[in-house]
Amino acid sequence: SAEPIKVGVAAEPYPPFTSPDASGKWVGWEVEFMNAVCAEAKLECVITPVAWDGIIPALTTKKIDAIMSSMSITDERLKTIDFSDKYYNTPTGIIGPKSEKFTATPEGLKGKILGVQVSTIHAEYAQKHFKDVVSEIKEYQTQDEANNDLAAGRVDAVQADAITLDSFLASDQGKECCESKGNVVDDPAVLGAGVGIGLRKDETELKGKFNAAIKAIRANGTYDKFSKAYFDFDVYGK
Amino acid sequence: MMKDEATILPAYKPPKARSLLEPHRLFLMAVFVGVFACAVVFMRWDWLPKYQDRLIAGIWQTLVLLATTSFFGFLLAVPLGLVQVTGPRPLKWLANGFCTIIRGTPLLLQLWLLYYGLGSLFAQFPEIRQSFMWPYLRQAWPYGFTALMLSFAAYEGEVMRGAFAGVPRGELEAARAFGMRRFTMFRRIWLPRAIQRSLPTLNGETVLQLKSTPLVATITVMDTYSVIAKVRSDTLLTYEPLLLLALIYLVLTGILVVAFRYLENRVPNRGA
Amino acid sequence: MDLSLLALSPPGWGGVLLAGLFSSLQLAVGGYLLGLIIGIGGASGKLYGGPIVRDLLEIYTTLVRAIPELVLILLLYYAGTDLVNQLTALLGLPSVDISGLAAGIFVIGVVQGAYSTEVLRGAIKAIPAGQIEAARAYGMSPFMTLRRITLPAMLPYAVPGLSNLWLIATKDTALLAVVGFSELTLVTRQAAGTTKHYLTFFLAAGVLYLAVTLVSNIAIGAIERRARRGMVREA
Amino acid sequence: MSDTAQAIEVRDLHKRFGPLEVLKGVSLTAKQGDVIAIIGGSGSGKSTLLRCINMLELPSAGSVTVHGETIEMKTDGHGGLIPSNRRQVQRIRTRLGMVFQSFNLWQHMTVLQNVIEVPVHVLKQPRDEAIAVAETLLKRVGLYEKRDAYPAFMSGGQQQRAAIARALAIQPLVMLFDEPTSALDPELVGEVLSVIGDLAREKRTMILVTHEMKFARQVASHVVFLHGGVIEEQGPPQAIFEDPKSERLKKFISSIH
Amino acid sequence: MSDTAQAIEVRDLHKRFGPLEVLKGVSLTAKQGDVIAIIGGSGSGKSTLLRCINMLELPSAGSVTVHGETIEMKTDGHGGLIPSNRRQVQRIRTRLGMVFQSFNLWQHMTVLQNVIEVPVHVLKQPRDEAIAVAETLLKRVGLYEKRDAYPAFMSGGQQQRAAIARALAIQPLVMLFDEPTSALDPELVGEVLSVIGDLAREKRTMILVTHEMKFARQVASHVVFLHGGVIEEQGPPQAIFEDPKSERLKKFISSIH
Ligand SMILES: Nc1ncnc2c1ncn2[C@@H]1O[C@H](COP(=O)(O)OP(=O)(O)OP(=O)(O)O)[C@@H](O)[C@H]1O
Ligand SMILES: Nc1ncnc2c1ncn2[C@@H]1O[C@H](COP(=O)(O)OP(=O)(O)OP(=O)(O)O)[C@@H](O)[C@H]1O
Ligand SMILES: [Mg+2]
Ligand SMILES: [Mg+2]
Repeated sequence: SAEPIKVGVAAEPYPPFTSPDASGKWVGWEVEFMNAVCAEAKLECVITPVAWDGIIPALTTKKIDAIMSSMSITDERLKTIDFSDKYYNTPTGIIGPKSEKFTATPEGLKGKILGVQVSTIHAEYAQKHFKDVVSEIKEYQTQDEANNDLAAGRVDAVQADAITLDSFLASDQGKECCESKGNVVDDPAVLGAGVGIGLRKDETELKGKFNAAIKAIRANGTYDKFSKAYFDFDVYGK
Repeated sequence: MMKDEATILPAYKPPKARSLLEPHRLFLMAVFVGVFACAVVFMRWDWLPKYQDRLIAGIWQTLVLLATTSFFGFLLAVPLGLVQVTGPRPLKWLANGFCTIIRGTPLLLQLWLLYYGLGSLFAQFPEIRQSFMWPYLRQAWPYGFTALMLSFAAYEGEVMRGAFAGVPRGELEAARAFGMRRFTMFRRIWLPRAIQRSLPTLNGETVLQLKSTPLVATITVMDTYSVIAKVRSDTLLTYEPLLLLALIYLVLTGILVVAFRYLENRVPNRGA
Repeated sequence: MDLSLLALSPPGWGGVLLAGLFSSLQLAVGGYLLGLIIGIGGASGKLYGGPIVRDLLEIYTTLVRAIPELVLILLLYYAGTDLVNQLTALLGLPSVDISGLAAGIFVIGVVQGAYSTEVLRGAIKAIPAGQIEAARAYGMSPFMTLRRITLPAMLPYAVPGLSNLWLIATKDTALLAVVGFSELTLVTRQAAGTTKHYLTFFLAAGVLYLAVTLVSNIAIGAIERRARRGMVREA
Repeated sequence: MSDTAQAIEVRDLHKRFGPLEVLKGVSLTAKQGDVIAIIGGSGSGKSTLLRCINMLELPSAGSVTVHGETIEMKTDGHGGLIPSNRRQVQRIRTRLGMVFQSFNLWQHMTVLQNVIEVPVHVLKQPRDEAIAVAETLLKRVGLYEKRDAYPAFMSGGQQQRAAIARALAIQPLVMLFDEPTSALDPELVGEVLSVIGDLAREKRTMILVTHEMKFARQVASHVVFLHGGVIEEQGPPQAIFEDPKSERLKKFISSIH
Repeated sequence: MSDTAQAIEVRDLHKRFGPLEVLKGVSLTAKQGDVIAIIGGSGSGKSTLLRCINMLELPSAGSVTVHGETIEMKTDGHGGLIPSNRRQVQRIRTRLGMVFQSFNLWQHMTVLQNVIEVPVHVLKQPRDEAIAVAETLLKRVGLYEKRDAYPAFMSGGQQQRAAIARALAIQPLVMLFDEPTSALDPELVGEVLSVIGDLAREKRTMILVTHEMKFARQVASHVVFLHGGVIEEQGPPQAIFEDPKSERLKKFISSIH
């Protein structure tokens, strides 16, 4: 069709996957992925920023046609929307201030304030595994604000995608205050089967195109090529 | 269908007091009940029991925020209004500047400025981090409280300015003529009279304040709105939680309006 | 504070902020005008409409004024576009692409409309009845009365309320950040988040909003003086 | 049926406000050049009668004929009447110059704009002509200097004179006055009465509701005493004021001296 | 120097508003039991004089002595005077019962609350006592039934009587009235004047600015005619009203009849 595919990304910065730069352009690994996949599938794609909080309603009400915003494939989400095959999968980590020593386990987090981004698998994981031990789980609208509050000392630990956390730790602010406390124990029921492209349920044709394209760029080396600029390991995961 | 000239011509006639039981109202009510029933039957409400406790806690949080910020905001509004009417120049400018700045920028921005801006600035000073204040400063509600309180004070300060200026001069003069001291005059005549004059507007301002409280959800305060936001993200439902939220605020507003009406009727006031 | 971050061209974020301000203003102007149109209709409906129209308008204004703007914006934003799409689907048309701007103007307009209705209704009621009676007595048609007498005569009573609404409109655009519309508040948040200089950007945005308010105040003052030209200045 | 020399003919007019019958069958004829003064106690229906003549109040029954043209009315289904031809009413109104108790000048227009408003926008006269006429009229009522002032900045007497100029500007068949001086401070009454007196001397047709008995006696060609919604007595001013027949008129006249 | 039998003594009072000199040296003595009526044209400075007595307006020069106590003043550096002792002024004010033209009752209090306000909160009388006194006073001015009404719901005459009760409640040495009836509808004037007349008969010291000449003549023991900021003529009422000496007083008296 002549209509471009509107690809929704969370309007809140989520480096290194999606974030706007000073010229207002969206940059990051996921943007490169989108360009590659859309080129492969011969689709014209435009980025449409949407609030993370409203990204699924935006999809179902057709304000956007696909979500490429580090959205993990979970059973709960599958009730409402459909996903393509996964296109990346990373472990979930926890970071904390350098001054305190603890591990990413229920024992380590005892009595701490844990920050997570609202409506993410991490929020759900924290609710399921840490709720009873931590003193409070604070839910942020953006990952960024959670990180910032960690640096500001308003939370004691932040749980998120290990890659995002790494990129935060690599920043000036992160380097100064915080360090990784390790990855959490996997729980596929919550943490899901990796990140996929979110689609409306009836869009099987689009889903097929995307799946084929993902497979193709994995096979022809495009995927690895643009990933290398961002990560020194295989972001596709196991 | 323009048949009666008197009704199409733009001369206002106050509507007659009408009862609830007129046919068209009955019809409207039936429609409303129908819509309500449809909403109950066809929409998903199975999540309600699960979130009930949190919702009640959230409503409580909203009410506490509303009550405290309005109360302290009002306390601040009185001097803000007063100095703008009688204060010395510098104080007048200060109060005026404060009101202009708060009223001229979005509350959302003020909230973030306080929480993410000022709040993270605090964290850079070890002295503050070690002080007894820190356990409070690291929480979100002090920032939410401060922003909401200042905003209320600025808007209500403008109202109080008008109310103070509007107290008839003669009544103040009478107080002076009977030998009242300045403070007695303020306490016994000027302030009560100004408050009486501002009550109707105070009602409106408080409703506006209630409607501003959801913004604190963006800085992690768990009020009614953020509970509903959580429901939305957990259940991925778009409309049901928002409709419930709208209903909750509707009821809260209704309660406020009734409470204020009661308060206003206690001191009869004709046209003042 | 690092002011080079606010430079107009990348790597400074000034350009982005100004673009955001421009979107905000577009939204505010559009929403305000739509609200005004709704308000004129609503006020006439409330004053001269039949009982059903009046009751419906009463429900509209009550609901809008009782429910937080944030909630209304979310509800209207999703429901509004949903409805349009279902309508076009029903008519067999392709789903239309509703831009964020259009949707934003729509929600701000609907919210503003409720307040405008009340402001304009109060202003029309404040016109001394004799003025309109005189127009009738000299054979003016209802429409001419509205155009030549009612609208200009109500202006001095409406200007304070309407200017307040304009200032509210400029600030309410900030709420569209929650639906991801790139207005000033959202781009500020993005810039702050990306650069980690929260204070700088929030202050910069505050200054921009304040500037809009102050400029508006000057314009409003001029309009008000003109509208009140036939009125005795109150003491 | 009706003679065009009759400027206004009111026939058996009834007006009911809900349960209250304010006019209970009033008939009245004003020939060209007549100056009719309507007098009566407060609440006797004087204003209502005047307002029914130009349909500012819709009569419940009866007819009004202006310059031989009867205003077409039909029943509204609730026992009242409504005009069947709105255009006709509007046209007839442009022939009747109404002056109100509280002036009712349009506050957002200057005096001159007030005076030319109807000529220009309703009667579609060229603006220049209307201004020329208006200036002559304003000179007549002694307000030429005030032509660019806004009503709110003028005294009540000046406003009422401006209102008279506005009414004259439409070159009315009949002038209708509803207590034109009762909202004025005593010292301002004179200036307005003198303008109205001038009009009477020019034999302009006028219907005048007034409480100024001395004035009514001087200028009226015919006096109508309204009481309880009916014409209790009428006749030339001498007869009415010096030789009242009915008890009520006697009482009324004695009460006001 | 000054005799305590002199309730009020005003000496060579001057008052300037910017360039306008409103009082140009006024001296006035009120002995206990005197009823002094101040008359004069509009703008002659009557209100200003009265207001200078209790320092609502600060005189530019001159002195005011109340019951033998002279109000201490000092120059303010701009050619005017200011009280050097604010407490003294406040104390003296509690001995002067002022009644204003526009009543100035406190609208947020009932009539009774208005009357007891100063006794309780300024003079620190026990509340019960103050209420007892207030109820007696309200009976006297015929407002006992209205004691729990709010001023906004009462007629002007009732409000002015309440204001008189409020002034009486402080048991003032002198009552000061500034045109107490000129804001009232004509039919309400009588009730207020009759209350003031009663006070005069009781030999209460009063200074009364009024336009009601007939009344002034009845009740005053002494009439002062103010013109252009000076006392043009003064004396017992008969002399002033029947045998005016100065041209201006003659003209004034003829103009008001
Ligand atoms: N719009 C109305 N609705 C109900 N009653 C009305 C209305 N207009 C007038 N009346 C009543 O009709 C009666 C006559 O009123 P009208 O104004 O004609 O008296 P009037 O003779 O002009 O008295 P006044 O000398 O006080 O002006 C009064 O009792 C009045 O209350
Ligand atoms: N606060 C003021 N500032 C400037 N001028 C004033 C002020 N108060 C009074 N005046 C002027 O002082 C003059 C005397 O005023 P005052 O009120 O004493 O007159 P009055 O004799 O009481 O007149 P009236 O009978 O109209 O009450 C007037 O010309 C008035 O304009
Ligand atoms: Mg009348
Ligand atoms: Mg005076």
